[in-house]
Amino acid sequence: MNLLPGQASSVAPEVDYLLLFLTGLSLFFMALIFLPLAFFAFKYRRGANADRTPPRVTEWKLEVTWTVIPLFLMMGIFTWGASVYFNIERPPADAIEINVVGKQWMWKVQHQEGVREINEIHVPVGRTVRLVMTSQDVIHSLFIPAFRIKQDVVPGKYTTEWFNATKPGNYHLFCSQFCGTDHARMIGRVIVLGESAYESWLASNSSGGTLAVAGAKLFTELGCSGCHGENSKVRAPPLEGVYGKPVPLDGGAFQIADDKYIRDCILQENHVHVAGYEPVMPTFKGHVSEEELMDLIAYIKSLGGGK
Amino acid sequence: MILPTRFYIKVCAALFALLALTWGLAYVDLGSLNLGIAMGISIAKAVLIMLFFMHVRDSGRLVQLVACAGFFWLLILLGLAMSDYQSRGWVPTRRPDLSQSHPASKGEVPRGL
Amino acid sequence: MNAVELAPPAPVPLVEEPENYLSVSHTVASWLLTTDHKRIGILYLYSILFFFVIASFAAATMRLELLNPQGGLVLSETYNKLFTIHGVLMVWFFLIPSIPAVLGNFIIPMMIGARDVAFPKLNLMSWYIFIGGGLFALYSIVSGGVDTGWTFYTPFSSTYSNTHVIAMAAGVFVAGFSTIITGLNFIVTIHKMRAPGMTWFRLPLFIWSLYSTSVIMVLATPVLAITLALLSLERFWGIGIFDPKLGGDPVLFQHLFWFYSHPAVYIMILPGMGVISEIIPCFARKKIFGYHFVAFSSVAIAVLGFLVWGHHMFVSSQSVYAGLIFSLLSFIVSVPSAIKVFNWTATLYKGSISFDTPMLYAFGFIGLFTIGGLTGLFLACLGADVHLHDTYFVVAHFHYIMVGGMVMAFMGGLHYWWPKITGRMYPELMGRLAALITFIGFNFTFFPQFLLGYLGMPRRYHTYPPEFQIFHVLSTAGASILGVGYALPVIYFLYSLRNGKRAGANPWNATGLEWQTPSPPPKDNFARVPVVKREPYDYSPFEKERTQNV
Amino acid sequence: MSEKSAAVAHQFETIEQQREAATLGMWVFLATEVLFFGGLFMGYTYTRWSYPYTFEQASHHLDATIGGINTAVLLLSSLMMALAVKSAQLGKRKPLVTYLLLTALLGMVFLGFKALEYHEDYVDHIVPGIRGFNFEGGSPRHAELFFWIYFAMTGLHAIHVTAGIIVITVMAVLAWRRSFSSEHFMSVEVTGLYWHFVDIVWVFLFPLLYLAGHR
Repeated sequence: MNLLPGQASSVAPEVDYLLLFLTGLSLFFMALIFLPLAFFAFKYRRGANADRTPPRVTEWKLEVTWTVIPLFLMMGIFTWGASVYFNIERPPADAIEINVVGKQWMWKVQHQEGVREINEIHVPVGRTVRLVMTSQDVIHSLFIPAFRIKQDVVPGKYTTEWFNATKPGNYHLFCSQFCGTDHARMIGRVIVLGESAYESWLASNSSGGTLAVAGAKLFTELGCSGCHGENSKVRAPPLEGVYGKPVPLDGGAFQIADDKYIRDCILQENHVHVAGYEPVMPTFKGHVSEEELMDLIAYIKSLGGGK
Repeated sequence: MILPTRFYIKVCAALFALLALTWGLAYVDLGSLNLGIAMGISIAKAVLIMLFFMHVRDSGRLVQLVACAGFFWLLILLGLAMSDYQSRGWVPTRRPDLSQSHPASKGEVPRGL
Repeated sequence: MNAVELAPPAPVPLVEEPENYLSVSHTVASWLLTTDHKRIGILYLYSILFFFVIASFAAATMRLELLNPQGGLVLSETYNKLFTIHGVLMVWFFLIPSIPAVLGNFIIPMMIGARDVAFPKLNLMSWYIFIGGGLFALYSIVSGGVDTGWTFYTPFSSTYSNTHVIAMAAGVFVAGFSTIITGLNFIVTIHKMRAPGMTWFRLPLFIWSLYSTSVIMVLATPVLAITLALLSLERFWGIGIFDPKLGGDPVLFQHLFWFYSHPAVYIMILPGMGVISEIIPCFARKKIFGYHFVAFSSVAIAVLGFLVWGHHMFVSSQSVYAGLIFSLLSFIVSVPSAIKVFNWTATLYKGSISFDTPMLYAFGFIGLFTIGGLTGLFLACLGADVHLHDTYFVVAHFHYIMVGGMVMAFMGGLHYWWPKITGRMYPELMGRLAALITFIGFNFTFFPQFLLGYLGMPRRYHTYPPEFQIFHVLSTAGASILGVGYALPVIYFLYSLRNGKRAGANPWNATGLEWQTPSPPPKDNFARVPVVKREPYDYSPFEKERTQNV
Repeated sequence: MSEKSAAVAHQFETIEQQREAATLGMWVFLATEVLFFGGLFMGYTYTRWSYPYTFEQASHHLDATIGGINTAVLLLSSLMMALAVKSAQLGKRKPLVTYLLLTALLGMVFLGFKALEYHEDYVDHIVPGIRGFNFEGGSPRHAELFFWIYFAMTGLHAIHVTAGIIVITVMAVLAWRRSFSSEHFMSVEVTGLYWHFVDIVWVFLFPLLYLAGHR
């Protein structure tokens, strides 16, 4: 029964050193206060004869020492903690992207290759994996203790979390932000497989096409191709190569066409006014689910642009 | 310390002038400056009212402190909360190459805040 | 046990007992319409005891539920309602009013040599508003409870929860105004009604810490009121300011909520520090070490406490740079608390320490508050908080501060001023026993939860993976000991009302104006308005008693 | 016990101490009110920061002339209140009562204009959440958000104005019944502080809500 869950991701050792240092520091400060406390309580207990002539120590000297020293210690811990936090928050460039949709009391996982899972994430060992997450209803939070990572899954926006699993095995996956009745049952497993085992698992499970293929099918079904298709009569911004590039807006500003931008354009009626086009795009709120949104985004990504 | 009635009327006239100024300036397109100026004028009006109508000028330092405390704490709330919203796009949580070209990568770009 | 029977039918005294605030009249109306700050303090004492009992039952049921990994004692909905009741009642209806409204109302006017608080009628109104808020909360609990947690996070609380959120929000909204009025009353009283000669640096530290608490109460609680009003509007009309589907942002609610709730945790702990700064000099028979530093650290906590709320939101999609700012400020706000603890320890040097019950509670406070404060550093540190946020580590941290710190100090203060409030002494040996049991029970309950937090068990789970069970069994065992530790004082306090030893005006030989009145004090506290010439905690006149080692 | 005039409450020593306590108490209360409105200003700041374009379009739907006139009405009522407090200081009963009634009257004029404006918005279909809210220019959902904040802020302010009018009329009645003297007039002064504060809130609301961006 050790103090911390096993280290199974690249950031885990960094976090553990920080945690163990903080524990040590706390034990030191507890000793620094409890030992004198106990000693004084014993030595100067009423009735015990001890030299009680009032001490002539200059107060402010002592006060300054135990203000300045803790302050410097704090700044040290702050910087160390901040650097670890920066590593946890900023994903390396080349990462496998897995979409996760939090729904009241289950996790729906979609791999780019089209494999869909519930409450389980299969990942290869030694590869960087980036989870692009959103929620269908309330705020959840994807917490994998063995990887020492946690990130709230907020409805209405995409939050990301990354890890690089270092040891194959099964690890707990919890929802750590209270989300309702079965918050305690919204748990799952992260299954880290070897490279080859992961490939064969992918092959055996990917029945339907990739997300982009599913997205393309949706693109025509929902009627997007009516305006955004090649031979459409309606003037609508072309989507080829738009993903990740700045889109000029009416009024001079411009904005990156990232996941959230595409999602807002689909869901909110004339969310933005693209330069040179009429804001006539209808809202698809209620017609398209979170998973389908992710398929559409994967399709638009596949049309070229910032892959 | 009782101020002459004429003085109160002069202060009220100044307030009316500032109101007219705010009104007038609203019809001039100064882009993002509009808000700054409108707030400046409102602060001026508020200070005028507090100093003379609410006698803050000739009441003790304690009352003056309390008078400013409310507004100062409001600034803490607005300032620190907006520091979160404003700085959301800065750290490239997405692919680093993507966000180099343009810092703000969230909803509408705050043009005329 | 209604209030009237409180005043015992005194046996025929040999000498005519001077009329005090209890014996001046015994009618129910004299209690319910009193403007005497002492009686309002006692009214608050019984009201918060009532809410404490309900919230403790909720906690006991939760601890039993967590005994085995599958839960099964209660349904998951009921468990969620239990921890919400426990949270809301403990925070707003017990902890926040405990020391300010009970001990503060009773002791502040006497400590500064005034006849009453600045606005006595407003003071009574604040109690009625508190009871009004309590009724709203009780209605919400009785008619089905709330399952959002005391934090009311949207969009769950505004759109997805189908429980009585608006009724509970209304209860807290109303109780918030009671806190604002108490804070306003104390600020004006301490500024304007000090006895002649009572300069700011002759004020006891209890007054300094309650002044700082009142500043927080006055400046933070209105934001809670407007936030809960917006939440109710959102839930009732769907205005959409917190609902992402309608253009709002749930993180905006978290900003507004924590802007109040972090200063609120300082509202809860600062008065406790004030009580400890009173108890330690008295039972060590020695002036407090670094009076000015301890006084100004209270004010520093009050001001800096408003800048740090973001450390509750490090993983809530708050921007990384805002996380840096809040983490830095959170580390800075811990320094004044460290200064206080060092000064209390230094006060004991060369003192003449006696281990009466209040002093035992003070030692307990220093021990547990230090652990609570240090674990706070874990949560302020960005790297560690990602792993520890929303786990049992956080639960253990704030229980060490609130229960280990605040409730210990409240018990210490209650024992310390009990002779002054009721004119009777509590049974000393029973008091020491209860303090010991509480200390042991507390550590037994909450230390295992730190380990649970390390291992990553999330908060608010009623079923959990089996490997965490050993810690929960330990914690529940500890909770039963803690329960005994809290039940004992209630018993012997009530016992002491009738046949406790009669306490003189100053049973502890303490300095301070409140000890220069007979106990229980007359209605107007002081026959003549006292003039203060010496600085506080001046135990030199008791010098001979200290040095002869009698 | 030093002999004290009947006017001083039992817990105070001198009338001066009571007056300072009352003024300080009201100022602390005003600080809480600043933060009470502050929550709404935070909501306003976030929504305007997120949707500046739609915000300005929606703000142009409001009738700025009525807003402007209302601001003038409140400024004038502040002047009346200041003169009322002055005449209370001088112990002149008749002008005190007239100024107080004038202030209350102007307050009612303000509420009248407000009601007129709300009706105009109702007819104009820009009252959110009620029958056919329709809005062109910018996304309708964000505009509805603006109007919710507009009605929350001006509604809360109107409640404070109404409370102010009631208290001022009570003061006028008390003044008419000669219960104030030149050294015991703190309740008039405290009411004045409250009224000026309500005016200051409107001074900020008017440009933020009616004149967002340029018209």
